[in-house]
Amino acid sequence: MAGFRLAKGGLIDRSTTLDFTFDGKSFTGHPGDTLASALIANGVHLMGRSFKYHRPRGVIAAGAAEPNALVELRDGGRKEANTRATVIELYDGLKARSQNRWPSLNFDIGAINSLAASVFVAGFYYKTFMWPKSFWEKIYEPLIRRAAGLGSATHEADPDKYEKSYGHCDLLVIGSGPAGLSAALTAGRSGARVLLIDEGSRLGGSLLSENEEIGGVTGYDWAQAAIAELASLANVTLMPRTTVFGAYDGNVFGALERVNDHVLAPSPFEPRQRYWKIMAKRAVLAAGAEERPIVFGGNDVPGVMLASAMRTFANRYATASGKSVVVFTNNDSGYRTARDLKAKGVHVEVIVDSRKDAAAEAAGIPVLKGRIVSDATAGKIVSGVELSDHTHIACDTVAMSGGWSPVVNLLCHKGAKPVWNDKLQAFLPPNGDAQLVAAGSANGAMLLSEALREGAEKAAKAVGDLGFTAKADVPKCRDEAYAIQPLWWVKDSHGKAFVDYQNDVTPKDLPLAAREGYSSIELAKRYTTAGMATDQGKLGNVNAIAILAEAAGKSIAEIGTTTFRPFYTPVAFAAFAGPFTGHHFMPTRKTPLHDWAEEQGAVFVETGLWLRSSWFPLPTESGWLDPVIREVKAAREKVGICDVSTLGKIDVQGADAAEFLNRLYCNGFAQLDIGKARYGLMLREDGIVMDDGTTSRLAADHFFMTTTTANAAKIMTHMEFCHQALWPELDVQYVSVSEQWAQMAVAGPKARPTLQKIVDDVILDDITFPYLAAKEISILGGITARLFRISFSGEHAYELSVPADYGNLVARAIMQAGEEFGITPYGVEALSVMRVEKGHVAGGELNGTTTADDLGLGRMMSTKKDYIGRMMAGREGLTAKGRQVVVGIRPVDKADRIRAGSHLLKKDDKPSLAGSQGYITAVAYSPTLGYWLGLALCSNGRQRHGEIVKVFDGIRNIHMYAEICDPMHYDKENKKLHA
Amino acid sequence: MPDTAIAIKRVSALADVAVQGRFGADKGAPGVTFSVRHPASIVTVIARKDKSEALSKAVEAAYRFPLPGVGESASKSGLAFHWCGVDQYFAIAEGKAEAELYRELKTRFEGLASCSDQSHGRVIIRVVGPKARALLSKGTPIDLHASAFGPGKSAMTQMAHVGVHLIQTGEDAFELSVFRGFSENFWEWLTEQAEEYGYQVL
Amino acid sequence: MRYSVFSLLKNSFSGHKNWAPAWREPQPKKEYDVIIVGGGGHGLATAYYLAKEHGITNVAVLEKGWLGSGNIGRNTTIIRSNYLLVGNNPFYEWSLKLWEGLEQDFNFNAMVSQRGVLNLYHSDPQRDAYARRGNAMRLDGVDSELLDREAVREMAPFLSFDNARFPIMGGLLQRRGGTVRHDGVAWGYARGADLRGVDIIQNCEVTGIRIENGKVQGVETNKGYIGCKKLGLAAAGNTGEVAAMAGMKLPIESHVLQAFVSEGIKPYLDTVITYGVGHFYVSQSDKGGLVFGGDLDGYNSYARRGNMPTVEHVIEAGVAMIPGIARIRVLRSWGGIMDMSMDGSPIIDKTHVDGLYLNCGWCYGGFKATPASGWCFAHTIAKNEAHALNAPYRLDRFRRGYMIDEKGVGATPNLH
Amino acid sequence: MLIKCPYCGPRPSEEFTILGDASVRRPTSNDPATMDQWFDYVYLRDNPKGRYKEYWHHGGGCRSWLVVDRDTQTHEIFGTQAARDATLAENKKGNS
Ligand SMILES: Cc1cc2nc3c(=O)[nH]c(=O)nc-3n(C[C@H](O)[C@H](O)[C@H](O)COP(=O)(O)OP(=O)(O)OC[C@H]3O[C@@H](n4cnc5c(N)ncnc54)[C@H](O)[C@@H]3O)c2cc1C
Ligand SMILES: NC(=O)c1ccc[n+]([C@@H]2O[C@H](COP(=O)([O-])OP(=O)(O)OC[C@H]3O[C@@H](n4cnc5c(N)ncnc54)[C@H](O)[C@@H]3O)[C@@H](O)[C@H]2O)c1
Ligand SMILES: Cc1cc2nc3c(=O)[nH]c(=O)nc-3n(C[C@H](O)[C@H](O)[C@H](O)COP(=O)(O)O)c2cc1C
Ligand SMILES: [Zn+2]
Repeated sequence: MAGFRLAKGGLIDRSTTLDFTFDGKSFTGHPGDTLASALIANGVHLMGRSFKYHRPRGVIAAGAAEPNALVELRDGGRKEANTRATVIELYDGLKARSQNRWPSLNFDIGAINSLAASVFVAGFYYKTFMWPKSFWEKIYEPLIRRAAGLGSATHEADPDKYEKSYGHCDLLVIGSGPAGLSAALTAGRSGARVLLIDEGSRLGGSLLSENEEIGGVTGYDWAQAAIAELASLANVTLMPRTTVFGAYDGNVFGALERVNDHVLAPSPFEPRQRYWKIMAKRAVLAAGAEERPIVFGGNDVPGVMLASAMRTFANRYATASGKSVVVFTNNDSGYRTARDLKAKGVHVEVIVDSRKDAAAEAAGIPVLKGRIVSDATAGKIVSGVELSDHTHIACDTVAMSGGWSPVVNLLCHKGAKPVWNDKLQAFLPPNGDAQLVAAGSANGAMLLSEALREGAEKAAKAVGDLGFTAKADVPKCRDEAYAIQPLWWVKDSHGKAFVDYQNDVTPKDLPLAAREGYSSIELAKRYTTAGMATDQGKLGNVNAIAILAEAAGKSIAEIGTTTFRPFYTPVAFAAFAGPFTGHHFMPTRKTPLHDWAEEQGAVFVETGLWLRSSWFPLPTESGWLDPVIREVKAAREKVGICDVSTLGKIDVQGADAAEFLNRLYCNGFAQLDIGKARYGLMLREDGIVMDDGTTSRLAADHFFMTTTTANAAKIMTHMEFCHQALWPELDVQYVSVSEQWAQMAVAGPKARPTLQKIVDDVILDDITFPYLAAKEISILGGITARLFRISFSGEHAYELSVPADYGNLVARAIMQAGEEFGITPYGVEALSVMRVEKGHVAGGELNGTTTADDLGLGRMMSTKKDYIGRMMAGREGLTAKGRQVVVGIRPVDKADRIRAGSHLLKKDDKPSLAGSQGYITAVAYSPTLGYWLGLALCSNGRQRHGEIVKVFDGIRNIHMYAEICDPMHYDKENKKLHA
Repeated sequence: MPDTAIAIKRVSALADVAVQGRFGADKGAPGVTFSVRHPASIVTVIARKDKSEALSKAVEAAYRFPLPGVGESASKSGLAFHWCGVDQYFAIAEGKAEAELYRELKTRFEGLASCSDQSHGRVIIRVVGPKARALLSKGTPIDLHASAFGPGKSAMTQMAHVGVHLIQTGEDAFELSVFRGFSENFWEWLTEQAEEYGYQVL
Repeated sequence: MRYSVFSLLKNSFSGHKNWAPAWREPQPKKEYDVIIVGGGGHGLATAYYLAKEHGITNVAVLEKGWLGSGNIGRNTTIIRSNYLLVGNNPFYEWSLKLWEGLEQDFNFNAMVSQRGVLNLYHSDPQRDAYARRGNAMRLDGVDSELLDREAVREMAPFLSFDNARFPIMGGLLQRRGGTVRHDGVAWGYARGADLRGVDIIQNCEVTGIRIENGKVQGVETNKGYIGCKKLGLAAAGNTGEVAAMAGMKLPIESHVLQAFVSEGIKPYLDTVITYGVGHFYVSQSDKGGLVFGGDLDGYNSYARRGNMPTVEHVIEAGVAMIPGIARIRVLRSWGGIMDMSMDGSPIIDKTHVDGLYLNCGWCYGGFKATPASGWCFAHTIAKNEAHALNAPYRLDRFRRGYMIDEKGVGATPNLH
Repeated sequence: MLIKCPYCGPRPSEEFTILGDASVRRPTSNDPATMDQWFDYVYLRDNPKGRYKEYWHHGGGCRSWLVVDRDTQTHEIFGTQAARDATLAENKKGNS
């Protein structure tokens, strides 16, 4: 069917033709069309099916509020479900499919649900599907789930890019209709920084859709001139195709810019959408008002539309929604539609006005006053209307207007409730937000002159507050009167009427909810699902409130609205994620030895944000165990080198540096000699161990602290807190130098001769460089370095820090120097094996619930000074006998492999969590000892060395016996350390 | 003494990453140009307790400009002090080896400030061009409009989940410094965001 | 009237005009044996079990808003019993057992759906931690499975296995975990309690607690004074305020947690999945929306709404976990106020005031606890002593140093 | 939410982390008799609905700890102060 495209007028470009398909069928349209207008122009009215009853549905609205005409758009990774046909701009090659129907949109089996409509009332599922019990998950729920949802989404990744950006302005103007343009002009002319945002593809708001006159020209021309002037002002930024979706604390707004949704695919280098965080000093909400449907029988049949939508389709999109129109209204604005359509040559049969004393101008169109449409009669499309006095009028389209609701959403996102106004029969914005005010019909100013004036005045006031001088200069215009008498629900209709279209909520559902006790609007919403669909009740909520009010015997004001929440219109996940997807989800941090490690064939592992070398397989090795065994052996027997640059490093200076450390660590640091390192333990204020590390004294007032990799940032923040908030009187300065220093451990019997070859002018013997020596030296002929004789591996070992830009080169130099000794790079796996062999505690034991004593470090807790955590550490529960403490663990049968995460049970106990004696925190295959061994936290463990326990690893179904032992599995006398 | 043949020189973390050339949209002049400022000498200078005024005087005596105020930079003859926290500054020098700058400041301000060499710890990226501001606004919440920021400003902020020291050096010219370990990732983000404008790496 | 398909059919013939209200709207009596403050899940469940298990029916539940307007009505509906510590595991497992028979018990379909809860792990230490947790569960006969990468891929092939910043290495699965229709729980308990004689009084805000000689006398409300012999506080996020009326300062802070739902789509994912390296968990509701959430906003709050940084943070993690989710649209976000305790575990206990009982500290995991919490609290109130299941949830455990800290982050409520 | 850092100016909350109640004071004595004060300091919170002073850390900026005066019900912020200044002022009060 053709002939719905008006011959002239409208904001479409007839010189260009765009091809598109809907459900596989080809159509054409023009630039300036939306998918909805192009479909209507092609005579397609049936665009979707409803949620529950699969009712055939067409377009109701012309913009963001559309609940019915939702389609699946695009293909592959770009497929989107539930796109509103009314807002998607037509582009060449557009492919859309209808959804929630089977086998086809025209013939949808699901429509038989309608037959059971008398059972499928609000909340029926809460009362049924309970017997037999097992049927719910096996049969009922899967059925319900398949029926639920609308469009189907893809599991493929999206090929498009997304961006984020921050915006700043003095005045944010949301909406570019007469109120918004007037606001932007006023503020823009004052010199204030203005951001004018509108979700439409073009600026102008209702002026694009209406026949109005401003300042002697058409509203459209006035808008064009205003936009041109705004575009010429350097202090004004215009953002069409952008929706402000949320208002947040501090006058921060979230907005979504649809940079490339109006094309088939974004051009290379451009994002599809951009997510904006806008910090506005002031904001004016000029979001307009939304027309309401009237609830009567068949008010959902394709061909029944909002009067204003029909006007928009005619005036803006040059599309007649039908050939013969009945207007049904309770206010003046229905007349506008009738007149505009008539002027466009569309036949308007009659205006049915529920008001007896209506006084609006009908331009010769017959008016039936005080009459009511009870039903739209229809097959799949309207064939006529029946009035409540049984008069039948033939028509193919019904334009309805139930009055207007200001779009107050953003004003209510911070919790304020809108206020009912009897005269306008609408909820108006709440007062009280000085930084965000409404203007124009968003503020209930339904006349054009008021919109222009309010826009200018509110903007002038807002920028005036900020110190700009603005003049509210308001053009003259002609007003259309707006008067309304409420009519919510035509009770004597025969057919099904709908309050919430998408969720198929009928006006009978609301009184039922009230009768059953769900009489607060919030309970009724949840029980009936009114307002919970993708349109969030933009059209239906006020009708629902009014119907519920009547059923509950309360006023509309008493019932009030449900809570307005972000998002004004739904926002794609990808837009919030922006560029931080895939491997860019979080930043990757590389150590200064990364290139060297890569050369050595390292396999990297994610440790927090860092990439660390976990092991260095030779080409001949497969798996991880072989290289790790080889690396451990090399470090134990010859010499190994390991990248430990990820340790947190903090330079601590100042007259009170020693005192500061003394308060942070539970052990003493005041007496540490210059040139010496000490192992330190920090507690949290609640007495639990927070972190450990080695800290060295480089000068009386200068320390070099290290932290664990995992806690580096946390410790820095903790120190800042302790200094700034607790002890600002201390003269101490500290700064993270983690990234300044590349740090490597060189360990093994041949560590000393290896390093000796690269250091300048130091003899690395036990006299100048004894165990725990820590000195600033130079290496390789002048590179500043710090050398520490400390050991995590238990071997005679050093840690060497060099400035990071030299890291790779120094590592290579050490490799060269150690070549003759068989130097081998080792990774964090080998490091971990050696620390487990030596019983050194790490992440698995420092797990946020262990005390110093649990870790076997109780004697480090000084009794001579105050330090963080001292008092709380003394509580009964933290010092109780029977706490789980660190022990060693090894399998009884040395061929067995124990695994971390296994629990320990008394040898003859049956499994029970209460009977768990503890669990294994870390394991390693010890090439040194030739079996798997580990550390565990075990109740009363220090008294139980030698006891055989049952290892419970039910989740992997592995069970064995193991022996509790000293955590120090290897070289108990620390001979190798001091060798 | 070393008996090794490896030539020791500073290697930037972005040495293999910041490849010269023109990238992204290729119409018209590039919206921004990037360059890595390396080798740079950077020292964190933190005034000791109650010594900020004395420190400022000492800086002025030595370099003939006072310490910058909160959120500002001050410089002369290739040495700049940038505010980067309470009583805390990045001293950045051109043409002076890193160890040299560190020793100089440490000796000069003995008892007045604590100095830590950061020359290797941070990577400085220069961003210049008409789109520099728009580009940086994709990362920093700081208002970079001329009425709020401008040449001579210095701020600590966060971009793309990474801490950034941001200074403006000219009308359309900025410098960003980030921790070395993040620099490669940050570079990837920054250049990708510049694709729509077209960018040149110098 | 019992709910069933028969009663539904019968009523459909009479135009659904004859349904009895699910609960009455009574005026408060002068005095009750027990008053429960808070008509959320825990308060209503407490009243239900007081009546059902202990025969105490002269009970009122006072709710300052509408029924279920608190966290019961705004959570992400995840239930599970995959806890680690001795104090928690038996309690949550008991709760799961109660969920499993709940709907038949209170004759209301709350859509308990044991679709499984899958926690992903991304590193060896995380796998070990999950092994420890899974083993803790198995020790008490609770179901748990440790899946490797391939097994996870089989269950959820759409997760980000390629090009991920943090590779998915496997997951801990509890098949008996799942989701429950949140509102249905409140309504089911309310109806069940009402049928047994409990007065549920909405729009009744408790503004004061009257205590004489160390014993509770009653409460001041906006509907006047109401006397009681025993008073149970189950005010969740508002506990600080209510407890202060009895002169108590608690180891609790109120924080806002946001949650989200997407537009409805056809079945997209089956199980509840939680990300191991970002704050994101998701399930699909029976209506088709993806219901998801993440971490707290972090600042103390009594406003039931949050801010954008958390929205971004959660959704970045979401797309990182499920790349295909990109074009699905997020429909609505909201917030609830969490009673975050100092060790992340709840408090169900008597107090220093005779007849005053405390139920709080649920952090953001108290929905799954609803049945057991009500059951244990009812026991504690009725018998004036804790049941073995809630004995570890003593109020004095902080002072004495017996914290139950699953996350190991200590006395920092916003980190639990 | 915007926090006005006394040094960096208004910045969005994503640059900050929050620790919590800034009205509590760390006791100075290690005498066992002061255990109640310690317990109070570490564990008990007024948790008010309304105006509240709390610690925020400008970790994404100048790294200052701030005391933010904020309403927990409206999220309105009345003022911010550097924690070091707040503590020094408090110490002075205590000493005089
Ligand atoms: C976004 C979000 C997601 C969550 N997700 C999960 C999840 O997936 N799984 C899970 O297990 N848990 C989850 N939770 C936590 C869970 O919802 C809560 O822990 C639990 O609901 C709290 O118990 P409740 O139901 O009794 O609380 P509420 O429903 O909050 O009940 C407390 C009631 O007390 C009332 N009240 C307060 N003060 C007074 C007064 N003075 N007088 C009268 N009445 C008063 C309140 O109005 C409220 O209705 C989530 C919470 C939120 C907010
Ligand atoms: N009787 C009637 O027909 C009737 C009723 C009410 C209003 N009106 C007329 O409508 C006009 C109203 O002017 P106005 O300026 O107040 O509103 P408007 O409707 O002209 O403009 C509002 C604009 O705000 C945009 N918008 C809404 N929410 C947005 C968001 N969250 N983000 C971005 N953009 C958003 C819309 O796209 C629209 O362009 C007046 O001329 C008035 O007379 C007529
Ligand atoms: C599990 C769950 C699913 C929800 N699904 C929807 C939904 O499909 N549509 C909708 O509008 N809101 C949905 N909501 C959100 C509610 O509308 C509401 O925002 C939430 O319960 C908090 O209440 P409030 O916004 O009235 O404060 C859902 C909430 C929950 C907890
Ligand atoms: Zn700051």
